[in-house]
Amino acid sequence: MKILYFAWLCERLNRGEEEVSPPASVVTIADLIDWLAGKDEAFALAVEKRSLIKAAVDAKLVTHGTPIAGARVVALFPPMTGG
Amino acid sequence: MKILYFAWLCERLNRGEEEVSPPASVVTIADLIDWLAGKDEAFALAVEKRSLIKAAVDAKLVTHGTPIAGARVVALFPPMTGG
Amino acid sequence: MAVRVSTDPFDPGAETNAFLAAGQGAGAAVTFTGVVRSRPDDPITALTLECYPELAINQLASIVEQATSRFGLLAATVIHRYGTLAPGEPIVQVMTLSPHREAAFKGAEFLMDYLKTGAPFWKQETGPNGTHWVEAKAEDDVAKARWE
Amino acid sequence: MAVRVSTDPFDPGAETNAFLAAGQGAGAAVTFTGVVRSRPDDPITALTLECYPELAINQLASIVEQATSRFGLLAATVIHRYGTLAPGEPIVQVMTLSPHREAAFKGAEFLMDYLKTGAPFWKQETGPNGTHWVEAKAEDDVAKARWE
Repeated sequence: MKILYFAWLCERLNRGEEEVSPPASVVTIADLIDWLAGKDEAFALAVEKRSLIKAAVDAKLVTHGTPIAGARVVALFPPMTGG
Repeated sequence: MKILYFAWLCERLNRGEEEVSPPASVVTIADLIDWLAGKDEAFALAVEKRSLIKAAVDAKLVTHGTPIAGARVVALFPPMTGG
Repeated sequence: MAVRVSTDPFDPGAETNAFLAAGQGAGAAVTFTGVVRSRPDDPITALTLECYPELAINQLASIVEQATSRFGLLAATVIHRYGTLAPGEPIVQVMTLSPHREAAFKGAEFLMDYLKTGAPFWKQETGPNGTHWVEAKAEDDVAKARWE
Repeated sequence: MAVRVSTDPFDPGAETNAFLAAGQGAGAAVTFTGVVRSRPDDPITALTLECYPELAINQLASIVEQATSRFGLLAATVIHRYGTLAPGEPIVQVMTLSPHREAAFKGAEFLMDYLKTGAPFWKQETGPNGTHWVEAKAEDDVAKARWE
């Protein structure tokens, strides 16, 4: 599974994307964030305020409760500031 | 004093403007309309529904209660339908 | 000038670009363009607008001034044509500029609602069944009343 | 296409004219243009927008579809730039077309309110004191919430 990071999340992690293989116990976006935080202190600090982290699965906006089964690309990013 | 007529008022009177010299008893726009109606049956019929007649004095929008003393040009016309 | 009343056609996009160019530094611009409408179920071949230009300029200038102060606009322009227009031709354009989008939107709506019933233009439609004066719409009075 | 996301500059007036030309027969068109702002008290030298284009296109298409059905629009277009822009350059433009002006105004406001918080763009301002990410504004959530 590919993970994309945008804006200050990308900046603080110092990477725009990575390939990961989460275990079967990682079911939702929330689980994925917890699992990534457990592996990487920079990530854990960046996502400390979970409400500031938004997610998309295969280019569709989702919530933290959305399952990630079958996802090819998960994107994690801060609140959007377009327009 | 010059009077201008617009839109269907102009059409029904068959004239776009005329010169009139109302007597001193004609104080307001309402008086002027009454006085013109007394002189001309076509006008009386056209302005029967007084609320459909709007007025301007010297290119400023006014109400029927506005005095016409000193006016050079009075305009009478139906509700506006611009935009 | 912020108000223009003319029988000449105008180019909506060119007007918007000129308005934007004059307003460097502002964030939000709204353009409303009103176009002569012709529906298949109610076709018209021409729309003729009569105008009292001196009063139109006074009224539009006053409306622009009200909108500018009420919504804190940085700029506002009204262009209104009269004479005989064909379907698809632009009749009216209002443009507003503001640091914030809400004021730009509200200012443009206010300008349109006020000029509909407050600017001395009278529309006459020509269609297959002849020519008739367009009646004033009660909904336009309602639209204006919501700002009062 | 009704949604365009690109690093290329766009011409606001030319876009409005193309939009109007495609919409013959409709009466009311609203264009909103958002421009890179630079105020004397808070000058910026550049605005950089990061974008996730695949998600942006999906989100904008969904927002356009919602606006179109909710307000009965005849047409709606959103253009959004990303990359590095200078003050005065257009960032975003939304255009709506409707038989009636109220729907055109409401549709354009809805599009702007939804895309502010729902389209994956992230703004970074560069000024005399360096570069920083623009924070999401609570007022943008409030603006969106009024449609719910």
